[in-house]
Amino acid sequence: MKNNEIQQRLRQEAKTLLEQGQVEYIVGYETGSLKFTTTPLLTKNKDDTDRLIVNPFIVNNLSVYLTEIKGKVGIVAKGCDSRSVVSLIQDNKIAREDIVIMGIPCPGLIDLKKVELLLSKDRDELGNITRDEDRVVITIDGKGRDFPITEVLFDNCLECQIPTPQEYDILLGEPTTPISGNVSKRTNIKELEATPREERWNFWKEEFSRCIRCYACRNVCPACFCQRCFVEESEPQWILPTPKWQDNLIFQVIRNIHVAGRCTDCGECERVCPMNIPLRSLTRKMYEIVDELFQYKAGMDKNALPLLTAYEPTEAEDFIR
Amino acid sequence: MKQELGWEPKLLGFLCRWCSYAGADLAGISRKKYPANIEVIRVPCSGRVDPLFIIKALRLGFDGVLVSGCYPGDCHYQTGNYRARRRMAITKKFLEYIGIEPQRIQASWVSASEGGKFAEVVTAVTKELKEIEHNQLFADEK
Amino acid sequence: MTATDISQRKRFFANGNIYLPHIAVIEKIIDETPGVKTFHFNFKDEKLRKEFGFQSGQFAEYSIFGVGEAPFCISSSPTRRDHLEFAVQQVGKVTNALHRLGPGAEIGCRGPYGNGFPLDFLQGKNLVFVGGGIGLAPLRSLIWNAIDNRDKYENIDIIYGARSPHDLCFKYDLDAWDKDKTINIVTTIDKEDKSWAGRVGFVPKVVEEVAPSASNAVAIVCGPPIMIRFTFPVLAKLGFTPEQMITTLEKRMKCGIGKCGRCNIGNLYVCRDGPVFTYAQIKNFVSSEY
Amino acid sequence: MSGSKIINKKDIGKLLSQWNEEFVILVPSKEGDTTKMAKWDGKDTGFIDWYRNTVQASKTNFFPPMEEMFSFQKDKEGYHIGLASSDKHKQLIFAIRPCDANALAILDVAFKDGYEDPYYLSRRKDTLLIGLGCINPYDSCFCTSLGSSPFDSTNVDIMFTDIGEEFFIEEVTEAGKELVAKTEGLREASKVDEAKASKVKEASYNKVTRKIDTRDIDKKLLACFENKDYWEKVSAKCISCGICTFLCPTCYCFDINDELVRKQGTRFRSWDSCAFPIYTEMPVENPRLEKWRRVRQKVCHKFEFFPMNFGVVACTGCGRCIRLCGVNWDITQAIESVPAII
Repeated sequence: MKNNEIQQRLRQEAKTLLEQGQVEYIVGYETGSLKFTTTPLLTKNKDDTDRLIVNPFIVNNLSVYLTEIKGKVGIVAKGCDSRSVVSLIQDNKIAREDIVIMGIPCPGLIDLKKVELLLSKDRDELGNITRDEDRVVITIDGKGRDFPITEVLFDNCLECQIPTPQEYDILLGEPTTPISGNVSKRTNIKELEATPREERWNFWKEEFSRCIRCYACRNVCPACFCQRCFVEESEPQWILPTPKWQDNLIFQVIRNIHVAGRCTDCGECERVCPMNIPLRSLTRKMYEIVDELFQYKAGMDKNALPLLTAYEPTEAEDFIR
Repeated sequence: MKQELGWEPKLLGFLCRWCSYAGADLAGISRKKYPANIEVIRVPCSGRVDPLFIIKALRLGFDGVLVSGCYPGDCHYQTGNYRARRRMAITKKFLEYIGIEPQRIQASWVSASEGGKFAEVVTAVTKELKEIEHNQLFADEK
Repeated sequence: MTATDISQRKRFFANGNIYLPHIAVIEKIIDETPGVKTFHFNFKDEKLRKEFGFQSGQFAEYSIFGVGEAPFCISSSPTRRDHLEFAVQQVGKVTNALHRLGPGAEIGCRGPYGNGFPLDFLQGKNLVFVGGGIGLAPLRSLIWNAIDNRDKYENIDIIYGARSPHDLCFKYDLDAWDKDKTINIVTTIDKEDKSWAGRVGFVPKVVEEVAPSASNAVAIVCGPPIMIRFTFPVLAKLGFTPEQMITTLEKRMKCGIGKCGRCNIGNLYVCRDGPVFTYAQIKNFVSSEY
Repeated sequence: MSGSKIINKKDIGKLLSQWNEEFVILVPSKEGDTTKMAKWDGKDTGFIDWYRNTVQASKTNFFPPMEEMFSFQKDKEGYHIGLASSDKHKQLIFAIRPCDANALAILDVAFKDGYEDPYYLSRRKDTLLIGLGCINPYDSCFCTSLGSSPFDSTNVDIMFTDIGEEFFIEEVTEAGKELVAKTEGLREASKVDEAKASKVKEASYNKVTRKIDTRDIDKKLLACFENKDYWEKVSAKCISCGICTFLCPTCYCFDINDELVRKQGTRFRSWDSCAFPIYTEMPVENPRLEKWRRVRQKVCHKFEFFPMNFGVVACTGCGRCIRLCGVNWDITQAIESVPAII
């Protein structure tokens, strides 16, 4: 199904949900205020459903809003987002019956930063970006340039193994398959692992020297649902609010450990970072560790216990004396 | 970096009050010899240990952290040590990935009756820590 | 309220830098209630000790080095200059650290900040003080100030309440004012208590019962936000105009000088334009932001 | 216009080297995938090609994300306080955009008002601002709605205009005039150059298409202060992070914290944001616990409270908050949707 067909169906479904009182809110995407961008649409008004859109730029993981909205919600969810929703259900943050998931099989989203790098142009200097299956055509000054779609998709989309929502009430479109045979561009886990320990540490030290502690990574993350984050504790004060690299690094490392088994590799933290810190090189690594040690992927089964509360009597404990 | 002579690593132990803490006590009472490098914080359960405690200890300059709890199946709260085990497993791997020496993150099961084992663990961990550098991870106040 | 001339206070800056605290020494600590202590202190620097001036209602920023800084009003009266006082309720990081200190401990202190009570405006008027809990601290500075200049003011009424008899602060003051025949004082507690023979009831309710006259009067209100919010309508009912109601507000503060941003109510900064406000100044924002 | 000068773009390196003898020069610089005004390395002038505006506004140069306020130690005699020595030097920011220069003027007001802020002002002192007009504003820019323009030279000392192969140079302040007078390698601008420059300016003015109506905005905001429905709607998608405020060139809220490392104490100040619930949290209650109250504070501070106090809107239309927001929260949409006064 084409995006516009999916979009049409989404608008109808969302309108019906509101009209029939099955949900109080619809959370989806609408056209953003800048070229190509989309923006979350949170509404109670059925007329607003005509603004809902589906396109290759629907980046936000909307499940981040679920814990703050009171009432039943109809939410638009891509593969990774649906798993975040499930993860929230696993953690008893939301109830399954309060959520209507309108799932979108996701063929991967276009990373505007990659587009900008590829063409040495800013987003607002481009004419059009049109995806056609595994190609993308980008026009500048009326001239179109053709690239493999893998050049411009987000790293996490390139590595995504579960593009179709796992949990849904309505699936908009046919299930889709992972994109194959691609390497991520920015996430450099293998490379980092191959470097000596001290260099790895220095790499992160440098990266986190830039952090301004805006907490966008945390606030955009559906897995970071704590009422009060440890960074805001004052007694004891674990880390200073002052953005010293040490404290910035501790913040991010602990955030990663705290969301282990909840992180669905949606990539939002890295996308929103205004200082362009390669956060996915941390989150993805944790995702892999969790999978390797416990064969666990976040948000695959709403009835499963959360990773860090579950256990097997015998589990790898070679590191324990 | 060359270690200065007579350098002794500082180890912070988070010991479960139901087992390892008693084990440490027993080691003391029965005069088992083990290095005096460990400072101990008694915790209600190894499951109480947030990885944040570990990295905070490193931030404060401890050279290593030891989390010690009850053997699997023996947790006073049934599952605390299982949870600790999962958490320690991912923490250890993750901290190693970002560039912290694996020797700094240590875990053990020590029961209340294992004074001898506690002494052995502390001896072994201290030895391992001596083989790596003094913790300078967070020292750069740039 | 007219803004006070800041330039006059410049001489109290440490090294000309407004953010640098002076070192002060705690001389005496009084346990007011289980969670409240009053600290008597003096500056370490002899010269500053003599020169330091402030007005009732002003506050200072106190540092526990290594823990942080917090603002408290100067609860002693400028008419009694043997030492300075501030009262602290134990509620967070800095206040907990303060409560752990003993006499002789060194703290940092910078100030005074804020506008203070408008003494010129208050002169010749009937003063109605309405206080709750530790909210008596700034009022007591003004009360002692008025007592020490008794001929400048007409009637003095004090209505003071706390949750329980144990939570009444400055009991030594309450006793002294009770004995002072030129002052009317009513103390109340929120709920009945075996050890309490006096009046019972929330402060706003007691204000309504006592019904101080609004004629040539100014009401000065300080207490928990909820008490302030409920007292203003009562005073209005008694005929007090917004200009006749004064309060001193508390907000989260860091810098104390109107820069760091957080303590505003509308366009007014509690630290810089306050902490003393007339109700007229803040009524547009008061229901929503305070 | 008399006194205007011309320099060829390829001579910018020479020009900066010349100025470098007297000033520390800050230019648009890339730092690990982000950009800010940073010390010129003495060679690279590549920014002329890539620079539209920096991610971090030049407020960072005067009001950094964190700074040491003073240090303290304790000995037998008690506590001692030490001020970090500030290296006093003349500095020059090259190619600052008009919006960011205007923002500094706004920060000047805030940091000078009442008690002077010694940290900001000492950095700000002895700083020359060399403006570079925008020929390619972003689609998020809206400076023309705030009484400014891509070539607004109000708050710079010297203004540069890109006229193709060359820069057209205008002296604005006395200090700017002095500097131009002693600078070698500039040629007098001709009538043709002047015409070129005005054409460029007009064209860029028209490239700023995002508009807001700021007439009576303070009154409108005052009227809708208690309009919870409006604010809840406007704030719905905000995630309460600090991107917009931290990267805003005019936001100046800060936090103060102590650190004690091995008996060496330091008091730091660091950026803080009205978007954070903890910002106003008090032990008993929090006046801005709800998100809509925090968003309201942000909008009202810029468009109502700051103008009430200082007669100027605390927004220069640089568009960073729109460009960098993770959920595309757009202040221009918020301002445009403030209900009219009935």
